[in-house]
Amino acid sequence: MFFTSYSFIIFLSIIFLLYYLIPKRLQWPLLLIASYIFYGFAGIKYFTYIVLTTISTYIVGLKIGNLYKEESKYLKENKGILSRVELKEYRTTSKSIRWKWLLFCMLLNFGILGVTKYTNFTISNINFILAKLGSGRQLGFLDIALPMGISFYTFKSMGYIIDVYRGKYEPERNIFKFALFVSFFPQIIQGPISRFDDLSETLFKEHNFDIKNFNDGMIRILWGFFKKLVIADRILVGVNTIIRNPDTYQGAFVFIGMLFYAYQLYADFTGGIDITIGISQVLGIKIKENFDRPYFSKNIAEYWRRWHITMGTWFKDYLFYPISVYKPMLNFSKYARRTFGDSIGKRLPVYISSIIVWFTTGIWHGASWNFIMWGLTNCFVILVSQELTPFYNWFHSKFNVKDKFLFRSFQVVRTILLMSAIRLFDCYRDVPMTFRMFGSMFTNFNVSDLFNGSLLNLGLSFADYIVLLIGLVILTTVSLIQRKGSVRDRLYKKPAILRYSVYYVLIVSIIVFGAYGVGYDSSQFIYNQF
Amino acid sequence: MEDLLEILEDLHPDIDFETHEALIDQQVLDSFDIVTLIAEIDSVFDVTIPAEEIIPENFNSAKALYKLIERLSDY
Amino acid sequence: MTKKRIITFVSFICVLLASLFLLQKLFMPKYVHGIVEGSLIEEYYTEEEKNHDIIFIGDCEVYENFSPITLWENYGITSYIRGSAQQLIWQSYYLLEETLKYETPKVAVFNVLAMMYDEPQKEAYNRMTLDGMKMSSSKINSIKASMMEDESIIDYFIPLFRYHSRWSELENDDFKYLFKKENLFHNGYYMRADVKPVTSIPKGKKLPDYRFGENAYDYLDRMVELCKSKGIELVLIKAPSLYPYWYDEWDEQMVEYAKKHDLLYINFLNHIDEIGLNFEEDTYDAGLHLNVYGAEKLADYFGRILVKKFDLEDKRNDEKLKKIWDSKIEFYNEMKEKQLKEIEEYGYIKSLAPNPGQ
Amino acid sequence: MKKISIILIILIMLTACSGGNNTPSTPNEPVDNLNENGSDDNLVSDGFVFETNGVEIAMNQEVAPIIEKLGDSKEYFEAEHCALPGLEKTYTYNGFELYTYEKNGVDSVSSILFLDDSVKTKEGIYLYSSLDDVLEAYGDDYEQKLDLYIYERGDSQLCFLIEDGEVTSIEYIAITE
Repeated sequence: MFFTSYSFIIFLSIIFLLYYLIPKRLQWPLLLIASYIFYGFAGIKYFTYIVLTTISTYIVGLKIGNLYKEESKYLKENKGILSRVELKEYRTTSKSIRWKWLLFCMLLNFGILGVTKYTNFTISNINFILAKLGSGRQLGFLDIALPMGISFYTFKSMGYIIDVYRGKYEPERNIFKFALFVSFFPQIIQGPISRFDDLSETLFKEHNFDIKNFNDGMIRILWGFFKKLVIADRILVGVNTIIRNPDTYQGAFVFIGMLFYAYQLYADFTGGIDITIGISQVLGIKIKENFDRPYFSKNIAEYWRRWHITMGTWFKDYLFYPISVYKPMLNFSKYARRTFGDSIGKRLPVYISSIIVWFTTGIWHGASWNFIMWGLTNCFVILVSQELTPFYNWFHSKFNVKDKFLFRSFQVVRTILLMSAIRLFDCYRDVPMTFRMFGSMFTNFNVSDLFNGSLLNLGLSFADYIVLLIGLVILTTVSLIQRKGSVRDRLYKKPAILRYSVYYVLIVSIIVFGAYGVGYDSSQFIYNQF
Repeated sequence: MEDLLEILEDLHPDIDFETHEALIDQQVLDSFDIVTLIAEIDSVFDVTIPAEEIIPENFNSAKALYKLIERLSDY
Repeated sequence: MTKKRIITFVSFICVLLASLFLLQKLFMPKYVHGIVEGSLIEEYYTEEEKNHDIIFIGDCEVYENFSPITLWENYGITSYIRGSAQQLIWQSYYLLEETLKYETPKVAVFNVLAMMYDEPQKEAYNRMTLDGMKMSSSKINSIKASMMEDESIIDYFIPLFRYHSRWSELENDDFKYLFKKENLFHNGYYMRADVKPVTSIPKGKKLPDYRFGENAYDYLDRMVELCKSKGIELVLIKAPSLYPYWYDEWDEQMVEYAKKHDLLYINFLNHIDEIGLNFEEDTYDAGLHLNVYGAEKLADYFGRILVKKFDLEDKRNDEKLKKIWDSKIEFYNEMKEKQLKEIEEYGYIKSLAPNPGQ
Repeated sequence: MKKISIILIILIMLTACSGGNNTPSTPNEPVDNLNENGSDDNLVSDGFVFETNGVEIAMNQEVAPIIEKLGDSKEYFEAEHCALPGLEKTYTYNGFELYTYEKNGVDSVSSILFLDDSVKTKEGIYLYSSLDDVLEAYGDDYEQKLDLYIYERGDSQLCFLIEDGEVTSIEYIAITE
């Protein structure tokens, strides 16, 4: 049941209606039932996975929580009675028991994710090596279906268990509440990856119908549908034509395809998140934002702080920091500084952590070398610009352009182009093909390709281009206004007639200009597959 | 405290760390800085800051960070 | 304050729905030039006197091959063809069911070529048969039986969702015929005055199984049942179209079926000479469909059988009917003349060419 | 608005620069080879291919160049769809019939039907071959519908009708959509 299907819209209307009609204490149980119905549409057979994750994380959470409580109590009671060494010793043993439980839970759940998502990728790599070694033996691929949203709910649950382990908050004692946190339907398919302490603040509360929340939520949903249906699904046709026919579309077309894809990905992904957050808002539930106008970033590092924010912070909090401050890593850092000198020694641990994080980020996006290369390229660019910091500082001290509009625009465009180029890995069939296509932009770039009518052969008509252009103008304008605060808050203060006009225009343009139904490939949100 | 300020100023010479109260919130320190910082603290104070302590409250000012170091070395 | 809010909200909903309704009207294909066949089904509702002796149901082999005008002129029989392009048998069944809500004819005629299809074929054809129907339980059942796998019933209830993408290809016709269309057919008969002789007809490919599908038989049974319950005579026919190929194996099944259920079954392919059909001049597309000359001959031949077999009354002296049919005849002759003129002028019927204006 | 115009200017500059770098080292790149549906017909079909008198015919292939090579057909028939644009054409040659369908205004091969045993498939099966011959040539990976044995490869099907252990009909069929 995709967000843009009729059945989802009907499903949603029913949920909205019931949610405010039933007694308030039944609101969150309703959402749990709704989430499981939503999940059931993808296939009953997937229930096993999500239920297993829910139960195992719930139980281990309780266990670790209790251990943590006992530990704190013991330490408090015995403070001053036992010696510092004894206390430290107790802490260490107690922590290691908690750690074992955590490790068990993570191995189990990341194990499920790994097996369902990466088995065939591993097999194909083994086969490649076997073939290289001259072995005639090849392993067969397994028919494993990827459970819907597994990357997202696994990350959500594991974030929870690590937080409980760290004593950030107490574990949830009600298994049904926890099950709702794991399966909450608006964010199961494509995030955002919410944190338990953040989401639970509003998720289990009783909510009165609030007209402003409803208004804001609805507009946000419509805005999401607009981005998704009018823009993303429309331009998708053009993107596909280019990237599926690499022999025909080279040079200038790769460049166009790259920009198209940047546009599509943005509209598709942020549109989907708009729908998710909008739905939650109508239900009175607050979800953390996942984007902060990412295409206005001045460099890649900043871009990654503003794009898919919840994923970035997840990797930072639960992977980057832990490996960076892991004791052996710190010891290695000391050793490296002694051996290679201060400047290299200082960098090595950070670099190693970064590479690990980006490798993981890449493979999280998809089980293929394309995504791994994509992740590592991101890492490479970030590290290089880190290294160039002194140069930038020198540059800015020499030329006073830092805050000049023109220079900032240059940085923004540079970031967009760079990110789009890196994303080519995401487009083409394999890594060598990506390099070839990237190269063709420089060896085979015919400006005339863009003006001889070929653009009308990509499956987009002149009228489509007009719609896309108007969409671009609208999106950019909205983003620019957003800089000064919430667009919807401003709109809410305006007379009702203006608000209703916005509703009207959004609804009518989604219905008329939406790229849905016969004649359009109904596509899924790009991030569903992750 | 002096040692800590020295480490910090090494990272960003242009910042007055004695008074700054929003090092994380205003993105003065990025994740690379934090990791470098933790490594330095580890070697200078022999205190390992665990991942769970990497939260804005502990890193927003030099004072908070120093408190954290003291607390951790307590054990 | 709250009251004002509610009023604003309600009026917003009204304005929204009204404009969506208008847009839907605008975007629905008008089928007035080029592919006019899409207008066949809805034209029935504009008929003032819905009381016919004979109702035809079926695909292009009925609506292009029989002329109700001739049936009236020669025998005083009133008839209406509820045909549509590639009408599948369940569509015929539900269309008949719907028609019987308006009138009870003496005879229902069904063309059996549709027996060859046991499952939905093409969305475009579904649309041409179903969009024109007024909302009714028959329509809903017909939609359910006809939908292809990737279709949604909502697209039939709200055709705007199906046709919204026509925004970039709207034509003058879409505005001109927004609310009202002029008549294009003659009691459901689609007139063609052009000629294209038969040259060759490919032989039928060998089939692994000649038995008609279960689903098709099921609906044929239901059709028999429906007619029986209303006291209507059901006649099965196979029009004399040379293509698609009508296998002997198929014909045998129909003969047998008719015998079993005591129905009249006529395979006109066996009577081409008696009808007087000449495939050099009586077809407009090399043997698939008859032109107006062929349709008149066939109607004349069929009318004679019907009168004899079912004892149909000659109503040519009924003043009221005569008036109605006189104007129909006038329209019929006008159109024939118009088409002939177009043929003379352009060499083909320009208003019915796939791309008008080219 | 200002920002957009700047982006445009930079885009144009970029394109201009790279355009200048375009060395004609690869003159034979098939860039001008854009046909209607954007697919590349020069690729050999990955489906079943029928060969007669040195002419290869693959399913879903554009039909005009094939007809040019095969020469005039013995018989020709065209059928309009009821009420839909596009003609289905039938060309009869010695031994087989070639059927076409229209897609985006281009006539493409929809099927090839064997008429007698003067033609055979690339794998050597002709009318009146035995079922065993078929199985030997094409293997066990078929779908059976009554007496019809259907093999699928790429965008094509190859269908054998077997009666009394003998092939009585052979047809190549294009898989569309």
